[in-house]
Amino acid sequence: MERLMKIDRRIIYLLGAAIVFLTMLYPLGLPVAISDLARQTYNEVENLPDDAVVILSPMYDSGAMGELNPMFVALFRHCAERGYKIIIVNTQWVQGPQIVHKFATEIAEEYGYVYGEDWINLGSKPGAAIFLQTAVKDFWEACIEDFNGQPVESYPIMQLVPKVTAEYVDACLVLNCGTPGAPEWLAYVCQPEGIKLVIGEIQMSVPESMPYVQSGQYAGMIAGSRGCAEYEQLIGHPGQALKAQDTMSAIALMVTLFIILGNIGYLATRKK
Amino acid sequence: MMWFLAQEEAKPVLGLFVEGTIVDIIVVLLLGILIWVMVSRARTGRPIPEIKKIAGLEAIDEAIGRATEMGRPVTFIPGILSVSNAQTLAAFGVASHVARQCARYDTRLLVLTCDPLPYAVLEEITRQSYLEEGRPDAFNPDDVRFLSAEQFAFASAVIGVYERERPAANIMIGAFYAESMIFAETASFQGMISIGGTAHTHQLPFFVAACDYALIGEEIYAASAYLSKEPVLYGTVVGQDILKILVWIIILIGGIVATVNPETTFGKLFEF
Amino acid sequence: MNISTDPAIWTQAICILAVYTYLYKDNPIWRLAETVYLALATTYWFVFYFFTYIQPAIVDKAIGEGEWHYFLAVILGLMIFFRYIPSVAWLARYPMSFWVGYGTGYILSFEPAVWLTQITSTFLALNSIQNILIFIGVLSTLTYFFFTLAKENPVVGGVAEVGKWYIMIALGSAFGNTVLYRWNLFVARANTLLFDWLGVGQA
Amino acid sequence: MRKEGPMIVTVLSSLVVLFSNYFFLGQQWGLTDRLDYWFNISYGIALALGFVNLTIIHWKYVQRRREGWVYSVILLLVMYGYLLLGIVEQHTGPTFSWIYDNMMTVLGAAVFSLLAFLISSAAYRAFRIRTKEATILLVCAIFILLARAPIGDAIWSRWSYWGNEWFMGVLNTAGYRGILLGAYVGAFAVALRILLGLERAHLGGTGTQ
Repeated sequence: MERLMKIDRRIIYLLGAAIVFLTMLYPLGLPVAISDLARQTYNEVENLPDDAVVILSPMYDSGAMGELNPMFVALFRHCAERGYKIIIVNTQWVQGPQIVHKFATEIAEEYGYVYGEDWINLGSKPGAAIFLQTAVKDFWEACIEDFNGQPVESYPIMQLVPKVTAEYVDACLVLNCGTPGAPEWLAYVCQPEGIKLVIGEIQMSVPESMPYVQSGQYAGMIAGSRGCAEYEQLIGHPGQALKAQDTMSAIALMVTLFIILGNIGYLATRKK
Repeated sequence: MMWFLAQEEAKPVLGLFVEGTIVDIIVVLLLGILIWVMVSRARTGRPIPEIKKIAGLEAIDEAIGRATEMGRPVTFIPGILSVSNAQTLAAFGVASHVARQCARYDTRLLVLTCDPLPYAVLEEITRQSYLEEGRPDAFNPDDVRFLSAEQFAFASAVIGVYERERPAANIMIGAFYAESMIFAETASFQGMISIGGTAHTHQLPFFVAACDYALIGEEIYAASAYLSKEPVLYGTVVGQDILKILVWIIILIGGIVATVNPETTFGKLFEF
Repeated sequence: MNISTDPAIWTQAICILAVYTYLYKDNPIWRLAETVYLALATTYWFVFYFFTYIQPAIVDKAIGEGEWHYFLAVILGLMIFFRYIPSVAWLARYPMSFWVGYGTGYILSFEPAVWLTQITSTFLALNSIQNILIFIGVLSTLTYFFFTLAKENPVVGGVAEVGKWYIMIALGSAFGNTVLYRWNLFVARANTLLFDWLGVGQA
Repeated sequence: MRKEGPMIVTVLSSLVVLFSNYFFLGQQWGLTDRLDYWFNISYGIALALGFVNLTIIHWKYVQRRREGWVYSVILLLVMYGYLLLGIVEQHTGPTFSWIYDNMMTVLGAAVFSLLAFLISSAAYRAFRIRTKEATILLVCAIFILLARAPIGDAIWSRWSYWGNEWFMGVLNTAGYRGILLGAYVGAFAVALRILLGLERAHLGGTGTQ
């Protein structure tokens, strides 16, 4: 029993890595059931008007890209498929727009999206909450230049959005991994202006965001990698997140097993 | 409920406020007045509602007592953020109590910091506490340490201290991120008594599951106010508490009204 | 197996492996990787904002369009660097107090509305198990955080105890989700190692 | 002017914002329109503080030959080398972006994925059902863990339904809302302390670090 409590940590590490590699090479293909939340989120994006303008905000950096990149891809693809105009901009998370730029460029090409007309990457701006309020008052002045260093006024797509208000913007899709993030978009843009807010949340923070989903403040939420796998199925483009689900199953089993093992050892030694 | 109705009528008459901000202003004013009154009463020593004893605090004394019996040191970590964070300030309040207890029982206290500013403040707090307990000679400035400003380097350094100094009690109060898990795990594995407290809900599971006692969220502010009796902190916690009790009553009324009359517009009152 | 010949992929793989040496123990390779990351991230931040925001504000707006007031903002921002000159360090407090005060104003202007919506959406008709559970949960959790009411009082204490259960359930769910989140991040790195670098499963 | 001045600026600037957002007249005047840009630009400039701070801290380490100073030398070299490259090429330059794509983001992502391993061994070595609370927490954690991965449904077809709709959607929502309601009040209280001049921590941070 003592031994059950003293498995070397490196054995756990190796086992974990082995499980990940094996399930990636030999996937089981377990079905991923689609939750009501994913369906609701999909419908919120799907049912925007055909000429909708959406802001897609990658509020993350390299630390969270493993989970949020697939969400960005799924959302960008969904919007492109529906023919929405897509504006990429964030605040404070300086790496975000550069990380997503290559995915956006690839998918845009696939759908014949023209940069500056159908989509634009405005880059990252300092100021957090106050940048968001500035964007509500005067979007051009708040952003000054796009990702490539051209004045934002020079692009046709920006002519559609002088301000981030419900009149010009149909929805904000925010990929959230910390502060500032979706709660700031909610408080400073979406709730006061009455713009629909759909978020992509890292799995870790999904529980924290549930109260906002229940209250309707988040119209929809892609709930972590699992939620993204469901969303990928709904838009009919299985991607990275769906592939990862088998690995997640194996990992969930492994961690459960280890917790139980550790506690059996604990209970046994405690009784002595 | 009269004041809601009064405001509802006052808005068009006065024409003073932006639409939909009346209740927000009331909330801000109310909390402002509560805090102001409580803080000034606490400063002048007039009676205000008392903060009741928090169970985690007894655990702190118990842990220090155990360390004393075993003749091994106590470690204190104030999180990894700087002094502008409210959690770090709460940690200072607890630190002073811990330092006094350690001085009183002649137990060695190691304070480990990840930011230069809390380091400077904590050195002063510890020195002062030893002085007030009449043990200035027992204070060793080398026991308050600035280990590293980088998160993981700090984590490694703390583990190093745990392994070399073999403390018997480990107290962690403040703003923690991923390192919380590493500390709690090592402390538990080495058989230390640990007490963890943070307002970061994403780190709380680790403290609850791996520490012997956890201070949950707001409890760290209350603990600090209770221990330090610092009027600003004390008054604020009491002021907040009164507002929370009011919210509790309003939610109860809201639920009852909604049950009795599902068509009610009670909730709409809060949108003015 | 079809190992990549792309130097970019090799660089990525080396970086990843260097970081994972930490799992064996704290070692110089890991510290080197951590140091390089910190240095690059700090510099990238600086360079990116400079070219996409600061420079356009100064060159295009202030000088180009003659909007002189932008200079005031620039000077205000630069004042923070006075903190490195002890004799005038106090001047650095001015921009700091502007940012803090300004941010405070915004918090008090916009956050209460979000908070109030959280309150009003708890005004649930108690006609379904879900609603009743949410209603009880919110009230009891809130009770747990009352610090001026004695938990020795059986009513307050009892309700707070229920609240504690809710908090534990919430934290348990946070833990379960966090485990999967962390492993997801590893899966993304494993993708790079396995498929991009080693080319496993490719012709 | 050293203590009162900043205090006055703090209180005034928050009052201006409150006036502009709450009062009809304030909104009409648009006092904050220009101040917003000032905030964004000055704040953007001050973000260079991190860069300068790091330089100073590590320069001191090198001077004092503090333990691990070699890493400080490397840090400074990489920082200034990359800066030089950035100045020459700008942020869209090919080499600058190459380093960004293939080193920086990869290192960042790898560092955070380390936690996958650490969390698993922590779960095994430290998570004990030593208290009633910890027991509830662990049972819920395992239930949610299996509900969020497809394996739960493979074991019992209703697992993810109960996990997502009931545990996450009802019990967890209620618990987190309770925590959130309190946390918001806490945030307002800190803001009000600043507004009332009771909180000065943000003004203490002067002088070299």
